[in-house]
Amino acid sequence: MPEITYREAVRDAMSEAMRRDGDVFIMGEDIAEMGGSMGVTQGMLQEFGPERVRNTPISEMAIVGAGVGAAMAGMRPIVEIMYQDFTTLAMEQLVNQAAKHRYMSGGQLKVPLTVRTQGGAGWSPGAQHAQQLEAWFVHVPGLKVVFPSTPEDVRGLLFRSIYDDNPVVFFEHRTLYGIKGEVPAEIEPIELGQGRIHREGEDVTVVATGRLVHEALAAAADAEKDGISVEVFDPRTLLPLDEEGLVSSVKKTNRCVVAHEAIVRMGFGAEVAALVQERAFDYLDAPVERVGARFSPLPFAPVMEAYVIPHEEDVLAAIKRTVGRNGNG
Amino acid sequence: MPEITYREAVRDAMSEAMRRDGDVFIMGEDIAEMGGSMGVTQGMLQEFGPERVRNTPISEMAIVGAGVGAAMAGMRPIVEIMYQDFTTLAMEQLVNQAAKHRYMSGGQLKVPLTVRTQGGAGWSPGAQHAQQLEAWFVHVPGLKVVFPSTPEDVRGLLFRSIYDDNPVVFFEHRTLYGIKGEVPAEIEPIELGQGRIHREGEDVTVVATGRLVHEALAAAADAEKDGISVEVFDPRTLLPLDEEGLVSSVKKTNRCVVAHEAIVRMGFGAEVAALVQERAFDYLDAPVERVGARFSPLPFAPVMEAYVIPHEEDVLAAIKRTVGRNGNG
Amino acid sequence: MATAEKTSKGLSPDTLKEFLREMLLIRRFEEKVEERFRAGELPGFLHVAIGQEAVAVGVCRALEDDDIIASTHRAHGHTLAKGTHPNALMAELYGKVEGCSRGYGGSMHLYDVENGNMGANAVVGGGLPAIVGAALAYKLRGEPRVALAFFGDGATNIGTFHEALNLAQLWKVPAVFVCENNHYAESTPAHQQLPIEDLTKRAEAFGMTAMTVDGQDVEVVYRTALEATSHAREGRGPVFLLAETFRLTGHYIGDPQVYRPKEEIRELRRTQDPLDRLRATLDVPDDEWDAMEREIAELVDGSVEFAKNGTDPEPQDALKNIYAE
Amino acid sequence: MATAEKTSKGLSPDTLKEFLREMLLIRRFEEKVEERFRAGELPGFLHVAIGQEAVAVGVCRALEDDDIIASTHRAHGHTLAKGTHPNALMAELYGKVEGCSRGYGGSMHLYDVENGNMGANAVVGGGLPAIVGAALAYKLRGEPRVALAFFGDGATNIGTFHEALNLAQLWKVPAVFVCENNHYAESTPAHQQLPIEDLTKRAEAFGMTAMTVDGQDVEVVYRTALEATSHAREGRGPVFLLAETFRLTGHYIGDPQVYRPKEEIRELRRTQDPLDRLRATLDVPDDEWDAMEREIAELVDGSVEFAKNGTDPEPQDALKNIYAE
Ligand SMILES: Cc1ncc(C[n+]2csc(CCOP(=O)(O)OP(=O)(O)O)c2C)c(N)n1
Ligand SMILES: Cc1ncc(C[n+]2csc(CCOP(=O)(O)OP(=O)(O)O)c2C)c(N)n1
Ligand SMILES: [Mg+2]
Ligand SMILES: [Mg+2]
Repeated sequence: MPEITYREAVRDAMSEAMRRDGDVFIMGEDIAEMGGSMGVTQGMLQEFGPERVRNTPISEMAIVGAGVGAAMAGMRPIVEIMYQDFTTLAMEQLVNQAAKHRYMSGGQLKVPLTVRTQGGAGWSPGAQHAQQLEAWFVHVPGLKVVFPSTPEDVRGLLFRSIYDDNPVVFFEHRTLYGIKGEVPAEIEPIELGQGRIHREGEDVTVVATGRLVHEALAAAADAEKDGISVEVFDPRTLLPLDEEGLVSSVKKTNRCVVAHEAIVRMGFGAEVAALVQERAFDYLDAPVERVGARFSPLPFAPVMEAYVIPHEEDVLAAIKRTVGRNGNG
Repeated sequence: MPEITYREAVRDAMSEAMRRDGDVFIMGEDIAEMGGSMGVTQGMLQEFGPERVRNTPISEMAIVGAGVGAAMAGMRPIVEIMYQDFTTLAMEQLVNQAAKHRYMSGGQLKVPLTVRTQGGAGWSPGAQHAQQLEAWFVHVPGLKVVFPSTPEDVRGLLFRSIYDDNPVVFFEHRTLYGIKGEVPAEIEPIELGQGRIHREGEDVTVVATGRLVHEALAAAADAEKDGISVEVFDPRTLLPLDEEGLVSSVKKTNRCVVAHEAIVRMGFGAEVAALVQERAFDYLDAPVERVGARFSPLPFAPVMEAYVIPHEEDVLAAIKRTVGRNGNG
Repeated sequence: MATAEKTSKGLSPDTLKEFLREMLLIRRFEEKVEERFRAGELPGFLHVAIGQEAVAVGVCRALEDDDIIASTHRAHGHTLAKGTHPNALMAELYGKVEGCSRGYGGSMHLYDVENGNMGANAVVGGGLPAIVGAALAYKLRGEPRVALAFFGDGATNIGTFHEALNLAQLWKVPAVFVCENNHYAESTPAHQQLPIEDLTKRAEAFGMTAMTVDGQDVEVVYRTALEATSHAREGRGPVFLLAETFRLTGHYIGDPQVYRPKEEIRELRRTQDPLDRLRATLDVPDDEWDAMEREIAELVDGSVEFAKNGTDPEPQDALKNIYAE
Repeated sequence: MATAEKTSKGLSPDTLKEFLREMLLIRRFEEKVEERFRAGELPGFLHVAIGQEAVAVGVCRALEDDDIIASTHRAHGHTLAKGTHPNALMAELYGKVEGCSRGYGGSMHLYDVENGNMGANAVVGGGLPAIVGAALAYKLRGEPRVALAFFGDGATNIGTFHEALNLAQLWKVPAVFVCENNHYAESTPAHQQLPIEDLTKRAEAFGMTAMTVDGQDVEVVYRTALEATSHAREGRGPVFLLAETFRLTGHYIGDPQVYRPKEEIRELRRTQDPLDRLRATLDVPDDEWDAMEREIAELVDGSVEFAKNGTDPEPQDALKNIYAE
């Protein structure tokens, strides 16, 4: 199996879809000559030309909305929002339009739109360039929400998302673009709504997304040294959510930690904790522990930033807290 | 004690602040001659004049942002967003600007801005005029989030919010404007972060917000007939949250239902459930039950709408489910 | 709707009578809606287009069958003019399965995809970017179709409008932006929301071709709209079409219009009723007019009948149509 | 900064030398920032204003002490020109407590409220509405103050810009909108983002007074900015001030500028360097220039020293300043 980076995996999925299918095209700020502010679309202008690799003005609302319209007219547009923080400018189109046209029309329309965006702290971008806002979108019926953590997943899920007939908000993590991983020689689409067990374990399930999958895997390896067996479950898509996979893992381990980079309060972990206690109440030997950013905007100074966002140690500490607790309290 | 409507209570709080304090003024669409699309600001133009009761163009982003700037320049603006659904147009200013200026400036600035908005279904406004989006804002450090359910609370909390030195997003519920309730003769500000026990009970705590407080009270009265004693707790402010009050109520009753009109998935109830199981795990005799809207945009046809949003019966059913469950599973 | 008359200079009296009939249908339909709303039969809230019929008809008549429109909260007129049967529209207002949005949408969310109505939008400006995107799709695929958005004067204040027009012009997509300037945004008159008088300046900010018409003269609207759509269709770029018109009723049904002098409405009804103006031009004899009225009354009454006899959705249908398979 | 020269027609050579000195400070500061970033000392990412010094200095010199500004991601020049000491600025870039934002903000979030800097904004257009609001506050309180926003050509495409300008003009608040047209938004040249050439049309869409200047000529910038701020201050409404300028470096430090011909940059550096132009006009002798260079080098080196010796915040300070008491 070839090894590629997360960045290349994103590019591959789009390029392959564009090669196969004239209806697929991409739009976004600085995605053409520059190849995207994260370098994701490098070379795509050269391969597909400016009509299908459309550099846009700084107009997040309109480009998402143009994606909605093109999708309703039968295309499969992919819109890039350079930083997740700027989805705040496109919420109207994402939430009131993309998510609802099918419903409001009583099923007459479909909106096969993919909106890619990225974010993630750890490099001192400050308060307006690294927020993790995926939780908002999970609250919106009509949208699908994907957040992959490995090259293989990002490629398979993005490819699948492009061909999904619904609007998908696709989150990439800035600090993962450089990581490498093996992928199948041919793109294998991954169905939305299927979690992935990265590592099996007996004592506790860590449900993690994005960068925190990697922190969780490191924490799991560390915990193993202390004789704690950790299962790491990455839902990969937050909406639809693989509830069965998630809940059955917790029913096996009887303990659950949920970890993401987003702020804990009202973050995706709240939904996981609520679901797990609803559906596995009798199995839980300890409360679901939540790991995530502290309740603060992202500060600039590296020492403060490191304090705000979660790391391996935080996952490990949560694992130990939950395992240290007596069963059936 | 005089009796006034929820609508009058909102107006009173603003008018009283404007009488006392020249720095307070209001801005919004159709709030002047028309008195607001919900009639909340009726008569205020006549009392305070067009400089302080500012009718605005349809520019949600700019009017919230103008509020941010006026607040930073020492005023205490109140901005009305006609429907909560249109906060989607102002997210950038609310989330990246209002919530973060103080922080990003290292404490040099403050943003004493109040953004009032309303929403709520039950009258077939359709998918873009009645969403309940309060959960999004609870995820945003730097904001405060208030959602009162009675005339007394709305008056005391709004008055307090206006004088808070932080940006407050203030949610009113459309279907509550007409309800009446007693209020103190003089406005008594209510501190943000203090819940209210509307009714004491022993068997289960229902944590409810907005319209659902009233549904919960009705359900509690019904449950009483079956010998179930229900405590109804209204947090009133979602951020900051009266965690102590909430958790100690659950520790007393050992069971919890959380109810709001917003969609269950990733709604505020997820945070409540997550918190309660974290902080009262050993006290819980049953999983925290969540009541809220089904996972769907709001449909137009009344029969479908009624099916989507939660009512008294749903709260009652949840109460019975939780009480029907054997303790300690 | 493509007919020979489109290219001719003067429209034949017969064609104009068809226009008159369509305008009368909208008028009587809206009046019936007001009546049924006041009778407590219609859920939600409603905005009628009384006074603006000539814009809807003139513009939609200039469209080809597979051109598409996006409309606003004030959508009944556009929807009828774009070819939706009054039955399907009325059934929607009653929340029935037979409605043009199957009961999911309601007055502010009218869709009829087969007839090229891609949706009315209850968010001011909300439909404009999608029109740019649809027009882009036509351009990319080389289809000679036009995507057209209706919106009001108030909508020219929202950022969405500016971003959408900019993008449309930059990419020279076949889009037409029809601004119905009825001089009010809800209760807000021009001087409280618009620091300029000539709204075409807002198109010039993007270098977009702009045209202005008397929106109460259906023939002029039709001719200018045809010019605009041809311009767009031929790849010469999008067009901003400004129609000066008047809202002869409240913003919504039941609006007491406290913000508006009573004489203003009276005077406008006297001088700016597009039906009166067309009828006078055509010099329609009373008996012909009465016949038209009777036919339309039947159609409109029939739509109420149809709607009332329609099927209520099952409650749990609410969970359908959220996602495409 | 209110001085007598403000009302005079021609600026004295001494005044212009002060301008030159400030521009040189910005230039050398930015070069130092590039150097320290490449040395791996500065966290985050950074945008320098090399080539645009005359706009920052000319505009800020025209402001009174208690006028305020809002800036952008490219904020170092504006911040220095508005009076922040290089030490406080450099310390911020190093994330120190002594920084102008106490280490909370960073390069894209520079604040110095005492000096009238209400904040740089990393969201394009994000700072404009607040400038309208601050100006509104001054107007309501009858204070003769001006609120001024800097932003780029790219920012004129975002809805926020249009909404903010519309509101400012409608309410005739004392605001000035300074558009630095450096002909690129990140990698995107004008023809990929702007369907018009003359950006003042975007102000005319709101009926706003517009002025255009050669942004590489500091004296002209200063004079025009003075006119603009006086206009606003005297209650004659907001002004859109368009400065044609050039970005003589990459968008961010390290930008390989693959999207831009190398000759373009070379040619611009040769003909459009605002420092060269002013120095030539003033005919500054070599020894005077060298002395100025030395003084500035000391100041800039000193700022690095100061920053490096600054205090790192405590990690848990991150939880301060989220809310006001
Ligand atoms: C973004 C947004 N803000 C506010 C509203 C509430 N609203 C509905 S219609 C309307 C006025 C629209 O005015 P205009 O665009 O002139 O259309 P008209 O009603 O005159 O047809 C307003 C403010 C809305 N629907 N959407
Ligand atoms: C809303 C938003 N979209 C995208 C970006 C990413 N971005 C940062 S600077 C920039 C270009 C800005 O161009 P311009 O306004 O001309 O300013 P300049 O960089 O030329 O000074 C972009 C697209 C952003 N910061 N904010
Ligand atoms: Mg109007
Ligand atoms: Mg630029």
